[in-house]
Amino acid sequence: MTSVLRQLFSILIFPGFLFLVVTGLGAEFIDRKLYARLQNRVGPPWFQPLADLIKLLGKEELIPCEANPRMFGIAPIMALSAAVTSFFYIPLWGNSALYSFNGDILVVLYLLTLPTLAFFIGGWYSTSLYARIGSVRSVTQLFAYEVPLFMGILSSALLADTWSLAEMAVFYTKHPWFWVFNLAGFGVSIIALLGKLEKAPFDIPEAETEVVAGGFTEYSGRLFAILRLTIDIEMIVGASLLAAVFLPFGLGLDPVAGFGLYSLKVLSIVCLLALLRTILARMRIDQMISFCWRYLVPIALMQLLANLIIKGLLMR
Amino acid sequence: MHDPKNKFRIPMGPQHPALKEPEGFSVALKGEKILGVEIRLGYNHRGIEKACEQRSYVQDVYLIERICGICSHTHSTCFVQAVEEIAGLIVPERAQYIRTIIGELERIHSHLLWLGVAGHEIGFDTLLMYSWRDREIVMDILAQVTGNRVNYGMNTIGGVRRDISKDQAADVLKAMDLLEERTKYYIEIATQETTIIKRLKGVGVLSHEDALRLDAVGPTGRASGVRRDVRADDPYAAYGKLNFDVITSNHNDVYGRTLVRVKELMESYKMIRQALKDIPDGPITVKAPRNIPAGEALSRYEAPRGEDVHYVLANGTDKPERVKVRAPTLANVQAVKHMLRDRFLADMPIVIAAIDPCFSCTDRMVSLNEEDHSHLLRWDELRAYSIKWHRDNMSIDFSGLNKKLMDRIK
Amino acid sequence: MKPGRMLREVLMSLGKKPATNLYPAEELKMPDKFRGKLKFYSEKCIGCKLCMKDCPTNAIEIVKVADKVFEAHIDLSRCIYCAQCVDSCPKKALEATRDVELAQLDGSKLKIIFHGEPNQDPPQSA
Amino acid sequence: MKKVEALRDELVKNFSFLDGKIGIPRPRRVFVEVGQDKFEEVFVWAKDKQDFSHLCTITGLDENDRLILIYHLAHDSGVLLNIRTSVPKSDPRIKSIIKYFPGAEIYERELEDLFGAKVEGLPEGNRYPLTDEWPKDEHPLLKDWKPKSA
Repeated sequence: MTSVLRQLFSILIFPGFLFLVVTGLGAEFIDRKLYARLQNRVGPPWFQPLADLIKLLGKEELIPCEANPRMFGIAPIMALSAAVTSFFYIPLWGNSALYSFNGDILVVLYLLTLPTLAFFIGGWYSTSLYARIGSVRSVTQLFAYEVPLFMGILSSALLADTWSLAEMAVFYTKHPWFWVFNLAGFGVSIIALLGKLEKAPFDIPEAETEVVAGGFTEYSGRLFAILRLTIDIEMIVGASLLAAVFLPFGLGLDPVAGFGLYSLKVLSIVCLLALLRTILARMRIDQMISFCWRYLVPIALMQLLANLIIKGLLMR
Repeated sequence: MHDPKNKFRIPMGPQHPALKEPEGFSVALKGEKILGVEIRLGYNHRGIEKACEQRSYVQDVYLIERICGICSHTHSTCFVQAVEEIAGLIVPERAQYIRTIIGELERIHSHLLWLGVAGHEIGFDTLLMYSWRDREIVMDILAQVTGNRVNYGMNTIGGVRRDISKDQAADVLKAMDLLEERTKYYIEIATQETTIIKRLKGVGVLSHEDALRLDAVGPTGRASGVRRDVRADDPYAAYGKLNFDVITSNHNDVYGRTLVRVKELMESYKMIRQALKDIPDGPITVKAPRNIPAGEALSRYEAPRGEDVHYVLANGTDKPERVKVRAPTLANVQAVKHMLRDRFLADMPIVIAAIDPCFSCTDRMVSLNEEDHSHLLRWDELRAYSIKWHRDNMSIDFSGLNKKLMDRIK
Repeated sequence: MKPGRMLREVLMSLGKKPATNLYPAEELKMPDKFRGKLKFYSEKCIGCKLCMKDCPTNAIEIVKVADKVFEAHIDLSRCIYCAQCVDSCPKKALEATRDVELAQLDGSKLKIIFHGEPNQDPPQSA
Repeated sequence: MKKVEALRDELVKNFSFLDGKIGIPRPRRVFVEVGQDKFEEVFVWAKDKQDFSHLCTITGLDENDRLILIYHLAHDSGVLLNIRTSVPKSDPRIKSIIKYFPGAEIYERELEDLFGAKVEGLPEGNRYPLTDEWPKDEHPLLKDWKPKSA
């Protein structure tokens, strides 16, 4: 009985859903505040993301009469639950995740793809023209960034010779400096993560000057609040994943210091994302795709190759 | 909405985030490719030309000034020049110089504004924030010299209404140094930042021949190698006495238009410095008669967006018989259709923005539905309605919060 | 050509004070020549009504209340703050102040009347 | 720099009927009055032979029972040739000039909406600048048109 309660606590409160909501809103705040300060503006106060969320939750929900109400309503919830679920398999501080099995790395990656597909479904079934163009764009973009992201993350797993994130953590604790070999993969994955989070320069699906808000155009009220929360949570999950895969050092520390180090890692990734979106202009969809295939994929392939060779040399 | 051949027709406007003013673009799309564009103008038609006929010349100066907020000095100068020509008034030299200085300051603020808008259209908000921050320098200078940030109210028939004092001239010069440094930085950014160049080069191409054929004016034409600048060809105010280059570019695309505009900024700083050095002392206005003798005049002015044309016909009374305004955007809007053919949807905002459209100028109406005031809610009424809605439907009561806020406002 | 050309500039602005003006917490200073709310000196007015004639929006009305005493009715919601009336007035009975905070929920408060008081103190500046 | 006097002489030489109908109110401005029948001839001559390559705009005027049209042509040297022609208001048919200046389309639509001119040869398209609901027979810039509320 207590173990069930403890599991429920882990899933719903800490380090589960509530923790994700709080950190997600915090990440949104840091992202917005840093973006503003980098642009020489004041930026929002710390409670702004929360206030936005509460305001949206309290607002009237409008569903376009031509939209398919079931699909329209289910898409945000699908996106949110996929993003939250994937978090449970990522080791945060320490060597173990909440749940883990051999192969969970693939599950996490696929679960992280689901929100994008959910945005597509929501956008498509809202039948607005802007939403349709936006959702088609987000799927087009998905095929471009997903490949380098997968290759980057899997190359790190290849070095550790496991398909489980928790076991990867164990491996990298045993070989403390091996993460240095994966830096190129880290770079590729950060850029691919920008695409996944639909942030500039890859905010093409929701480019407001072209397609208003892309797939989110028709969303309002609670459903829109869920969508925004999903993106915030995705940011934390993505940053945690990159931190676990590419920055796996200091995992043996005591929980408090470990938590501090983990927060630091996630924070620096969030700041890096904000910095990147400050200094780059939005790309066009064709440029984005050719950039991903022409630069990111070869670099990720090289990383894979390099890791194979390193493994052959060092693991004999 | 769906054509059989996978053709989308999407409306861009009259309300759309890419457009800062209401105009309708109906875009036929195949995937991301634009097949054709249909333009519907007129949402901002305010009947100013008709209204001018019913007001006196003095009143018209202020009405004309409000054709456009960004190029208000453009329109009022263009109008008073025409009226002065009909009345045979010799405007004092000092007034001519002051008009020139304000005109160039206006060009600076307009071009910096454009740079920011261009940044926003290509999803580069950082450029928007920085260039608009720096634009505040020139806005402050304009407020200091003329008394207002926009709609300066500087012109009157027969001269200008305010003088530029020694202190103000020194402030203007100081601001010019600051802005010149910043503009050099923006030229550097525009010519070196990869993502900007990628989004601007080869986009919205308007060949030299097409620019001539479609009568493109201002920076839009000059970026296609059309060497037309009213300031140089048909000098007005004090432009005949100033040395400056007409900036042209052969890029023919949005990138060229950006270069022309930022380089024109550098010319403007040069011109303002020279004008402030050469400005003669003397009166700033001559007395104008209330009744303007019969006659007609055509006045041209190089607005930041291109050639602005005003035609005034006087009939000997204190009211004009006819005022015709042709704003630069109207001449350029034809070219937009041409530039967008076979481009991507993503290029549309920046191509439209690249002519620096000013649809208020172009359309000159308000179609406020006078009979239907019943649905107009005042701000506090709207608040009350929203509080009631939340209390009834969501069981959340905001009235306490509202009271606090209202108290603070009072 | 290189990406991220603005990196140095954006990082430097982290150390700078934000350019945002925190209005209304911070006060805004209007320039000297600013044309704000009008002020009317009834003792100077001779009732020529040139201001009424030149006003582009008919926002001002001069009303005779007694012999040689005039009052001005100004509709601030119509006024476009061009201050042409100030220029037109031959006796400098009108003045543009730097008062700019005129926003109002109650439209009727925007119609202001400067009552004619013949023995008011003469103004310091005009 | 193009000399306006030379332009006047050229005009008179080529079109004798223009003698005495050319006004030069100030440097770089030439006003010419041409009948509707000879208008196109003079207009094309100015464009092709004299390099007036830029059409500033077309102004419409309501003068008693005639609709006056002024075509403002600009030369790169800054000289403006204003060709004035007129049609009776009862039969306001004019020929479109978009085959010479494609950019003139919007100016001609403006003449149709605001003055009720009938431009022949103008392709189908959106009207400008009035709304689609605006009555087809009301043309606000005609002198006898009064706004309803006034």
